[in-house]
Amino acid sequence: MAGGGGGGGPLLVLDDVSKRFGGLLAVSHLTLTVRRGELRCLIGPNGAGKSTVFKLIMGFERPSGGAITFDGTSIDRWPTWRRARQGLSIKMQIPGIYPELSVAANMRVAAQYHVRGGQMEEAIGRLLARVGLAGLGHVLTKNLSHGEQQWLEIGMALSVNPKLLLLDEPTAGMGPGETGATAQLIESLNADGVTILVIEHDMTFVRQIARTVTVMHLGQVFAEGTIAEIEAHPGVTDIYLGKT
Amino acid sequence: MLDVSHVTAGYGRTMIVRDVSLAIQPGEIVAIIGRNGVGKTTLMKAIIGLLPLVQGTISLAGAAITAAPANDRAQRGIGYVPQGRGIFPGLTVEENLEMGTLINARVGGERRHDVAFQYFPHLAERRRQRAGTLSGGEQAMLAIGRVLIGRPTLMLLDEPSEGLQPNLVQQIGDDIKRINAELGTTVLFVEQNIELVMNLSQRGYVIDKGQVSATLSVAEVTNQDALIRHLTV
Amino acid sequence: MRRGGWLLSAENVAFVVFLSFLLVYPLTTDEFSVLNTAYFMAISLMALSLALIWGKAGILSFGQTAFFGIGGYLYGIYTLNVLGSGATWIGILAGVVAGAIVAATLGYFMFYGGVNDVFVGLTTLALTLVLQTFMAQTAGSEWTVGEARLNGYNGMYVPQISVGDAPLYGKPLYFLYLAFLIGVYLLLRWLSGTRWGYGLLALQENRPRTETFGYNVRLMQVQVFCLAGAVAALSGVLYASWGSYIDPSSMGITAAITPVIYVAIGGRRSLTAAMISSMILLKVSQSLASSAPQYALVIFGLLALLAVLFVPEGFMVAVFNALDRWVFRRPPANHGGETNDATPGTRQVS
Amino acid sequence: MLDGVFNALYQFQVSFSFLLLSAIGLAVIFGMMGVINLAHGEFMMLGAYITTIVATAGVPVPLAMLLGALGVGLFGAIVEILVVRRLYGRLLDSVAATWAVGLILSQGMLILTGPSMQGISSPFGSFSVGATSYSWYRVVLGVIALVLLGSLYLVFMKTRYGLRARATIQNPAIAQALGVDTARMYTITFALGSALAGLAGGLFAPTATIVPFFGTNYIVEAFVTVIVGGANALVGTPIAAMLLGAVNAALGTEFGLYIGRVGLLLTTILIIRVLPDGISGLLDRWRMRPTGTRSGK
Repeated sequence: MAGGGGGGGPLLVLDDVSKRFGGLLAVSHLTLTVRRGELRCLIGPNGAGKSTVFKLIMGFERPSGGAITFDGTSIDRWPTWRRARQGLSIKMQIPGIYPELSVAANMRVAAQYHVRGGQMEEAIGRLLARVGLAGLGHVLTKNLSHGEQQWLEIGMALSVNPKLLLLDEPTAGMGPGETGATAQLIESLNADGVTILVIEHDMTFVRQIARTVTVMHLGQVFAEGTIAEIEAHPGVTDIYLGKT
Repeated sequence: MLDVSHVTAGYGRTMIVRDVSLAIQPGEIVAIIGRNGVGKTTLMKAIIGLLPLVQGTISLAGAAITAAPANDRAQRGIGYVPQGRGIFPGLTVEENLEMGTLINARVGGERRHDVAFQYFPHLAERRRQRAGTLSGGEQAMLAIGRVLIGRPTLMLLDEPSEGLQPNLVQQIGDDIKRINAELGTTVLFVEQNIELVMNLSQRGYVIDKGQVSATLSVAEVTNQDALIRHLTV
Repeated sequence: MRRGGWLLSAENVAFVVFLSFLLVYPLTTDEFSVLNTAYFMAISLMALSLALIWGKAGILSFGQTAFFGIGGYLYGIYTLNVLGSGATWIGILAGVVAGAIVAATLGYFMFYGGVNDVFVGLTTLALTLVLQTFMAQTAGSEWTVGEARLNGYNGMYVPQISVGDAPLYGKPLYFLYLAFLIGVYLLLRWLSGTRWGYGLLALQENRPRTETFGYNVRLMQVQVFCLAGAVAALSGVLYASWGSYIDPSSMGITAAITPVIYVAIGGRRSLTAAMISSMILLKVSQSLASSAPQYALVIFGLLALLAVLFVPEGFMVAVFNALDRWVFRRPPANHGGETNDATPGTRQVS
Repeated sequence: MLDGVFNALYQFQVSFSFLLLSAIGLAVIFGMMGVINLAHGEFMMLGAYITTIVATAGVPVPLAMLLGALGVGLFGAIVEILVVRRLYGRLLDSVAATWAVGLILSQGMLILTGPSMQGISSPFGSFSVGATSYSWYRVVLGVIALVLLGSLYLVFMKTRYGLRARATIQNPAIAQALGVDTARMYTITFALGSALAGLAGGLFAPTATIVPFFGTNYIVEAFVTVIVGGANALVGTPIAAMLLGAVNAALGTEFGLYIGRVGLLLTTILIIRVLPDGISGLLDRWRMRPTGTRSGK
């Protein structure tokens, strides 16, 4: 399906989901629907609960209440690996690459459940080219630059042919050039039909890529709409300035 | 007071802060502002010494501390209030305060919990309570009160407003101003909360993508429109 | 990924030289040395087992000696009770399966319980020591299983491996052991290159991340623990039948530490280094044993300490890497069996 | 009947004190640094040797035991500085390295002193309840275990070192940023844990034969107690020692020493299936349970 508007049916549904850590309610009765083909940004001030939402979707944390449905199936009781095989994929905030393995080995580790052995080399080459790392397969991953490591991780997350790709701060620590390239990459992935949910702080980046923006605040959805609507929303400015 | 010169620092091969220079005079209150994820917290960690520098130098009151470990910098007089407060949840309020006694230990002198209670009387009622059970506002007070015990010459505050209700933000700002005025403590703080920046700072630096992108005068740090340009979405 | 010449690495050359030597060796020496070397090969399977569990999967297990003992005892109990042709072969299988079952059970409790890292070491060491103390008190005549008398520290008699009714001796025994050693080695090297083997490398570095790529991490941990237990049990079977004897000291603390020491010195990430260095160190240890066995262990302890502190990849692997770089002109090959390159120091963060 | 009750209590008390004394040094180091000192048994052995040699030379036995603790504590500090410190963040390597240290110690002792040494006799004699004779010294050991636990509690709860140690456990970076020299804290803690191992060795010396493998008699107890107790030495370790002491005493009295040990292991394996972080992990979770007060971030 063509990228853009997000006219497909619901792919991921979080229904009244909460997560409590001790005395802290990190996610509070959150309801959120991601539709097939969407490219959506999740923004909000520090501590709004964005990364916790990703952890709940991926199964690193279990919700204290509420239900998560993915692709029409309730996945609440599934371990992480099963969610992954069902088409959920993540690029984490803290780099989730294997520094002691080569770039190609990293890709292979990621792709093994989704690419047949015979097509592995070809698939790895294609994916590395896609994320701008062509020809670097033999490099030891810890020797990549920071931006390259981020792209590698996007490539790894992509190699599983995800139905939904979760990107947690894909441009963190990148310079302006790298940020722009990353935005283009994400747009082209979405144009190819990958549904993407991305947490990002860099608003230039958000403006460039986002069709829909969800603003989180205090563990809840605070506002939702197009980037223009969000920028015009007086409350959103206020929460960023700490007024509410 | 504090001289940060051409500092580059980061994690592994990732340089989050690049070639940053700051100069803070004794008695000043200076803000570091910028959006999420631009390197403000990394800069604070580099100043207190929790992150080694790749390049650059730091000196405190004329003495080079570039290579000193964090505990040494604290003992030389820096009181660090980290992002998320960094209180010890399993220790009582009183024990948390006691942990501040090593700050400025080079100078020595009497270290009494009264200083903290003087500015945050609310803490006195909770002194035997586990710090982990305090509310967010109380934890913020505890984190500042804890460093006050050692009478730091320089306080580093990393987002003191984080997670606080607006009235508490106002309160904390006033408290910090009183501390600065009455104890003469120099204050360098990282903040995104515009109210607090306007309430507190005498001048400021803007950080963007790991670098100082602008310096702000008194007029600019109290001008809402100027700040909004640097801070908002 | 590079293709051409990937077989030509220091590690592979070392293996070929090692294998050639072992194939030729029996033709050049006396019966005693041949049997003695067969003994080394039996013990070296322990090193392979440890290189698999510790080097490939990042699980430090001190329980391999427990599985070693279980294999040896079970083999003995089976072959003493079931006589007739072919019994010893099924006995070998029985020992190996017993080791695998115990390892799988313990592994289930540990890994599905969420126990990892140091706690696995502690738990497996406790298993080893408890099994030893249990076997130590079986001297009484009530501790018999059918025809097999466990016999505490006096040791249990264990039948030798036989073909028909004739026990294997000399060169046939030697080549049988060689076949076991090389067979297991090749199996493990093959497994390291499969999807499963790559998964192990990945989970060793980052378990939660590896789960997000669809790997059932806990199950894989149980699987590799079970496989390593089976290899250790095979080692125990071959050891027991070689000497017609097993006693609880084979599960003692010294028995538990020596393979760890051998593998730490040689290099835990390389099956080849672990296997070859354990053969060499066993030989050295035996040469010293007649004069002063305790000196050998002190020296090995110091070597292991130096290795951990200063050459964490292991002495033999360090040599392999140096040879790869300077002789074979290729990047070191001990990262997932893939070639890789550590050269691009020129690129900078923008 | 009363005899039986007394016997059961006595056995429980003995099991408890041996478990606690064996484990406490290991637990202190593990709780603070996350490092498992696999030379723990050899440190106990070293304590037993120093105590025995010094006592044989004519020094009063209690003083000899303290000297043993002191000597092993110093040795521990050296090991921390030379070995353990270099392996922070490489947990498995630190385990392997301390094991190598243990091997060097036990084999070195074998070279230096030979396979065994004349021990010191158990002080205080014995007493009888009903037809059974009991050792006073083992009762005293129980008292010492409790006194030691109490002293440790005071050290960790009432001294500056203790406060800084607890803060370092909770958040080493913040503790350091508040002026605590965390590297020195680790050295002191490792030395303290080693001294406790040495003291335990000295205390056990009169009850056992003095051989280079002395420590292996106690490390199973030490390890299972630490596994079950978890990272909190002050709370987890004594509770684990009580629980395992009960199992050990019950099975040991009925079926003998070895079955008692097997029981310890099986109990441990069952407990880790439910409580991977041990008893202190459970207590922490309970302590941090939701209280209903909503704190800010």
